[in-house]
Amino acid sequence: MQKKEYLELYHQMVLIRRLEEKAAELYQDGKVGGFLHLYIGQEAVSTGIISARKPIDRVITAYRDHGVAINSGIPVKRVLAELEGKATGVSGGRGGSMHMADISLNYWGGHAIVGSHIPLAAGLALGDQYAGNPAVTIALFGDGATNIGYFHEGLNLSKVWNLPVLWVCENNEYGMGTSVPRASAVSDIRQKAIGYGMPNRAVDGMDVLAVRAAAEEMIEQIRAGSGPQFLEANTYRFRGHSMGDPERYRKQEEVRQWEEDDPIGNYQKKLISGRHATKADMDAIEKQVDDEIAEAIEFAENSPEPALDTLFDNVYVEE
Amino acid sequence: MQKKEYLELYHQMVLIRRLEEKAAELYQDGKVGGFLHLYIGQEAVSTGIISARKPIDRVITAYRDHGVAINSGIPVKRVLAELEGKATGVSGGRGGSMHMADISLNYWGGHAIVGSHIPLAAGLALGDQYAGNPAVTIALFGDGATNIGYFHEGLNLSKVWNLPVLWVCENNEYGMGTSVPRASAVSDIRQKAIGYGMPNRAVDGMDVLAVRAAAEEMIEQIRAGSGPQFLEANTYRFRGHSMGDPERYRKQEEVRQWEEDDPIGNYQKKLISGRHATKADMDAIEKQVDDEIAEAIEFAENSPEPALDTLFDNVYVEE
Amino acid sequence: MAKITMREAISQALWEEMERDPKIFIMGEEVGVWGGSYAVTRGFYDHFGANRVKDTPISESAIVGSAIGAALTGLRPVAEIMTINFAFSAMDHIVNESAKLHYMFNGQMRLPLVIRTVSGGGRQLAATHSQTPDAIFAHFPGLTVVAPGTPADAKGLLKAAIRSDNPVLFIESATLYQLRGEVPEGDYIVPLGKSTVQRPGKDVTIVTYSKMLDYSLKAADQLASEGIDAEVVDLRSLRPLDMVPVIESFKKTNRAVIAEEGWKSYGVGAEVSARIYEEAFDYVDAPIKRVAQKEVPLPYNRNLEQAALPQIADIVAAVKEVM
Amino acid sequence: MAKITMREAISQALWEEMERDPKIFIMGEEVGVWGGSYAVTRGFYDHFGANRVKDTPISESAIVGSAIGAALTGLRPVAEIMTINFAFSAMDHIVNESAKLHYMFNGQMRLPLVIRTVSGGGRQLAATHSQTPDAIFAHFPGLTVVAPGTPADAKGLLKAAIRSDNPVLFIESATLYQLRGEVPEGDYIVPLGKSTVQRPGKDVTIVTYSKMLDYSLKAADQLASEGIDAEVVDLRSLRPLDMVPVIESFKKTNRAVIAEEGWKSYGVGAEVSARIYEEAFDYVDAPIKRVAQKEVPLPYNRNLEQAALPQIADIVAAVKEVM
Ligand SMILES: Cc1ncc(C[n+]2csc(CCOP(=O)(O)OP(=O)(O)O)c2C)c(N)n1
Ligand SMILES: Cc1ncc(C[n+]2csc(CCOP(=O)(O)OP(=O)(O)O)c2C)c(N)n1
Ligand SMILES: [Mg+2]
Ligand SMILES: [Mg+2]
Repeated sequence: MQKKEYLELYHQMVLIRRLEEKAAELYQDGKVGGFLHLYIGQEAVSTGIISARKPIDRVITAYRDHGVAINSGIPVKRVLAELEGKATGVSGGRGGSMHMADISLNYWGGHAIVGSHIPLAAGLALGDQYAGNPAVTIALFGDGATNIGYFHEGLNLSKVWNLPVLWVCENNEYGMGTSVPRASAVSDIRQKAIGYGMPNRAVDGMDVLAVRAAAEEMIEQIRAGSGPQFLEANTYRFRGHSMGDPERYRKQEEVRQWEEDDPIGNYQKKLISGRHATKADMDAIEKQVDDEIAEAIEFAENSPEPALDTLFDNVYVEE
Repeated sequence: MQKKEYLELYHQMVLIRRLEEKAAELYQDGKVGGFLHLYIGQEAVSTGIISARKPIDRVITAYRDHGVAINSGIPVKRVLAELEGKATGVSGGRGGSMHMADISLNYWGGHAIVGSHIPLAAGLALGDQYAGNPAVTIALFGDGATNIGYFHEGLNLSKVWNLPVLWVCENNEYGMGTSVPRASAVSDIRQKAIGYGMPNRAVDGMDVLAVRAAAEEMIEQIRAGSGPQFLEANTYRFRGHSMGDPERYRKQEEVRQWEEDDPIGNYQKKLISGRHATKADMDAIEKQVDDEIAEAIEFAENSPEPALDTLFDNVYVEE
Repeated sequence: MAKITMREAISQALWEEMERDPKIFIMGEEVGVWGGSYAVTRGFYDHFGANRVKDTPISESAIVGSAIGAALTGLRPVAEIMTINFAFSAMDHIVNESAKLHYMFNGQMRLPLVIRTVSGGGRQLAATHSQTPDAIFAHFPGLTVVAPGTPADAKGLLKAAIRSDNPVLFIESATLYQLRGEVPEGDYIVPLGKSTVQRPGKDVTIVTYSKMLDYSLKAADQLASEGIDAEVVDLRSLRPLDMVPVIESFKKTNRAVIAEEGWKSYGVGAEVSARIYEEAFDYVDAPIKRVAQKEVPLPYNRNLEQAALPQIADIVAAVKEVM
Repeated sequence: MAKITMREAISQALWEEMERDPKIFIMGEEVGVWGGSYAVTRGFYDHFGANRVKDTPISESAIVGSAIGAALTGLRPVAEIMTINFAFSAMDHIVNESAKLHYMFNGQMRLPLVIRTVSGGGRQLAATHSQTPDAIFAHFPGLTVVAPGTPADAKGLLKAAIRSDNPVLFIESATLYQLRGEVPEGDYIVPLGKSTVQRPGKDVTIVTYSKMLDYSLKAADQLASEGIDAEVVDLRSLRPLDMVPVIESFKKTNRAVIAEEGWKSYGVGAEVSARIYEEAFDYVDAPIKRVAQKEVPLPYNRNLEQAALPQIADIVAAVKEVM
């Protein structure tokens, strides 16, 4: 990997972190509404995974989607504008935090019904299989999502039809306030893949390079025709499930311990110890990110609200 | 096992076989309507399983339910009356072939939405767990049913809550016209239980004694607190999926081969070779079954239709 | 014009469209090797092959969900849900995903998707397998809901549905497959969202669709012999709901009966009745009547079932009451 | 009488019933340790323990399905589906199983089951999370569907629902939890399936329920200041639907507006409108009006969302139109 690539990963993770911190502020200020699910703590997962994709590879995820959106190439300003419900938002202010997509980037959203996008992912892959495209669909979802029927039906179908999907479970230990062992028959989520005879692997989701390496290997195997594979990334969300979570279900001690395993901190150490980058390089990126965020905020704030007379647009495709 | 018990199993299987043959005739004569799914070929499964239950143990199954109904203790006349839609039918003529239940016998039906009764079974077991009853719920379903989300949600819940359920998959190789490998990611259905960390076993579903032995062991383990277990019974339906099945999906050769493995024929040989019963014993039972069926038919034919003014009964419990 | 059955008309539309556009494929339980549980796709598997005629596991959510995904990539799936009773098992994907993605992502996503399914009772399949809950699907903006009552409309509407870039729920009737009618050959298209007069008349308007169109036409024949000239308006699409022919007819007859197979409460008749009063209040000469299914889960027993289902005689009686 | 919030009233009913009968337990996502995603069951887990306050996996079908099974054994589960948008993921178990088992098995099975859920928009949750599809559940005979609009009714109806041997879908409103009202202490029961007059008046009848009751009462206040005396009838239950107070009111006022939060087409207003015309045709002085949500999937943007939702001003305007 080139230095540029190393730094690119760093840039993405820091950008996401700052974006999320900003989003939380804007929420407190009443500029963002609805439900807001922050990705803080999980940055390494989608950063590592998506850095391993080719543009032809599709990405789809759940409602904790800002990081995935950024990694799929959506400019931060269009994410922030969406959060503020502006016409310039990536979903025109219709979708909000949970529903961001840009199909021109092969990023298919942002889906808020838990697990519902899992069959959609199988269908995206079916589209490529049918057309003969050498593409892989990357589907991310939480540990909690593996308990709903959609997960089962989607995984089974993908295996029966040998669809090119990389299933990625972001196991952050909780689905809202319910810990994995209280909700799931097995705590190593990847064990579920055995029930579908599917190759599977676990990876440290706090180590962006490990995630990237695993994803690269698996994606190439899938592209070569292995059929679907399953990757469990073990991670943790440092913030509440969404804004306003009373967090009665976990001890602050537990959170602090996980914060020691911060994916950004971990990566900084790796960059230095592996001599891939200097402190100055990182400072420069942080500065750059601050500028990007500031610019994006300005863009969002100055963007117009959607016009009221567009309310009925896009209920149907005009024919 | 006493001779009486050996013969009781024989009686059940022959009774079910004759009942199903009769049901097919009545269907051809237009006396039975709706969908009719015959249990011919699978008799050993529910006969073996249910012979291992105590009265406190609950039974629930899908729409291929006549055999299960008989084995749960419903008199054949009430099954036949239900098939003919009579007021004396076990469901008062409201349910028909697919919906037979007698809760006084701890038999909870007959459910026609594939897999929908699987969460219900978890709930029945929850009821016993909550009340502290030392009861096990036996839930039967087909191979095809293991592909629907309800299966996944029900099995997961049963494991997370350590519910006393014996999950029994009657793997008869097809869900309608779709063979197991064309519909299921794994062909050994019991492999799915691994995804739930659930003890599991396969048994020859054409061998009633083997089924009974497996069920006895598993039920007692569950009663002792093992949590849910999974049993796959490998079997085959000799007739079409339901009446009017064009059977384009399998060769008659395949059917004939399986017919060699007839659970009743197999059992006859075992009874003789093990000296558990004589040909004369079996003849006597067959004669007895013929009488039972004849009597039941008469009962059904002479039973009244439900009165039209009962149409609105039981939409709600009167309060 | 050839007189063919509803089954043949639907089959023909599918076949011709699949011949025309390789992006169209069908998927669902038993659509392939079996030939369709209502024999609509018999012969398709052999002709079009396994890639375009996909047998699926019993996974209703994944059937609709993966069809949505495939549609998003530009394919044109025709997904079959064996009967509408099993559509509840795919409810989220029908009403929350297919109906909303285009809007929620600001027009980016297109779903050229057809979900074919089968509604209706009368076959002694009992409560879980005999429903006509068409109205509840029509409640959701974003979805197009179509339910033809003649072979010609079945063909023309199915072709229109397949060519539409919107998700269409295409509801066939379980007891109409044998119905015969003249069907234009080749590229015959009936526009989605357009009601039509199926029988002109001047005394009373019967508004109906699907199976009850057949019953309404028969009722109209009976009524004719008694000197009542009924106009029968077929909604054909439940969403978008085209009231224009209904209102035109009503302004002429000033009396209406609405006939549907499903339950009365919160059914199709409620909406149509409310709209007629809203749009033609000054033309009302008598209270509008609804003919519908009695409010019970359908029983297995044939007599009970028929007592619960709306009958031709019920339509005739209702018309006489509004006269 | 204490003035408490809707949230407190619901919580109180649940708490008191659980204290009264050990067969009652609650289950659902986040009902336990979290205390309920709308804080309705805060404190329950500590007080009643894990056996009676069961956190579940995200498995809506299994939540309702296993609650049905438990109810069949004689327990009295109160299952929570976090919001009605996720009830589609349990649709089969709600409409095909819970609504039908008692009938289909000839009265053998009883389902003393309550499914609590939350309906409504206005919180910028976008299309998949903002729906008010109450009407579609009310379409199914066998199910009881309740949606209170005041804290007192919430308490009384929830107690009645818990004591009922029928499956009840109990729909709360996402934006009413803070609403305050007087609530009788202790064993206060409001019968299921009974509409009621919440504000007497003589000039016009506003028929409504749930969130729109609040809006309708506010609209009535405004109208009063303009000299229009509106009677507000609260349906409270959508099935069984009690039209008696509606018809009584209408026979007095001869004018009606129906206000609901959900989409207009195939909604609650359609049924109520159709019924008023059926049952009080001779009393109609002006076309009945429906106030409802615009027919779009609800957008995230606050202004757009509010433009799509029915407002107090819409009710006021509709009343003026019918006067
Ligand atoms: C079908 C459905 N049920 C419930 C919810 C409410 N809900 C939103 S997020 C969530 C937890 C999901 O947990 P997980 O899949 O682990 O994702 P995470 O939030 O941890 O990223 C729940 C229960 C929903 N959106 N959809
Ligand atoms: C949810 C649902 N989808 C489809 C059907 C139609 N259907 C009835 S039986 C059946 C096949 C079930 O196969 P399996 O579970 O293997 O049971 P078997 O018939 O072999 O006993 C199908 C698809 C249904 N009843 N319910
Ligand atoms: Mg999680
Ligand atoms: Mg099978």
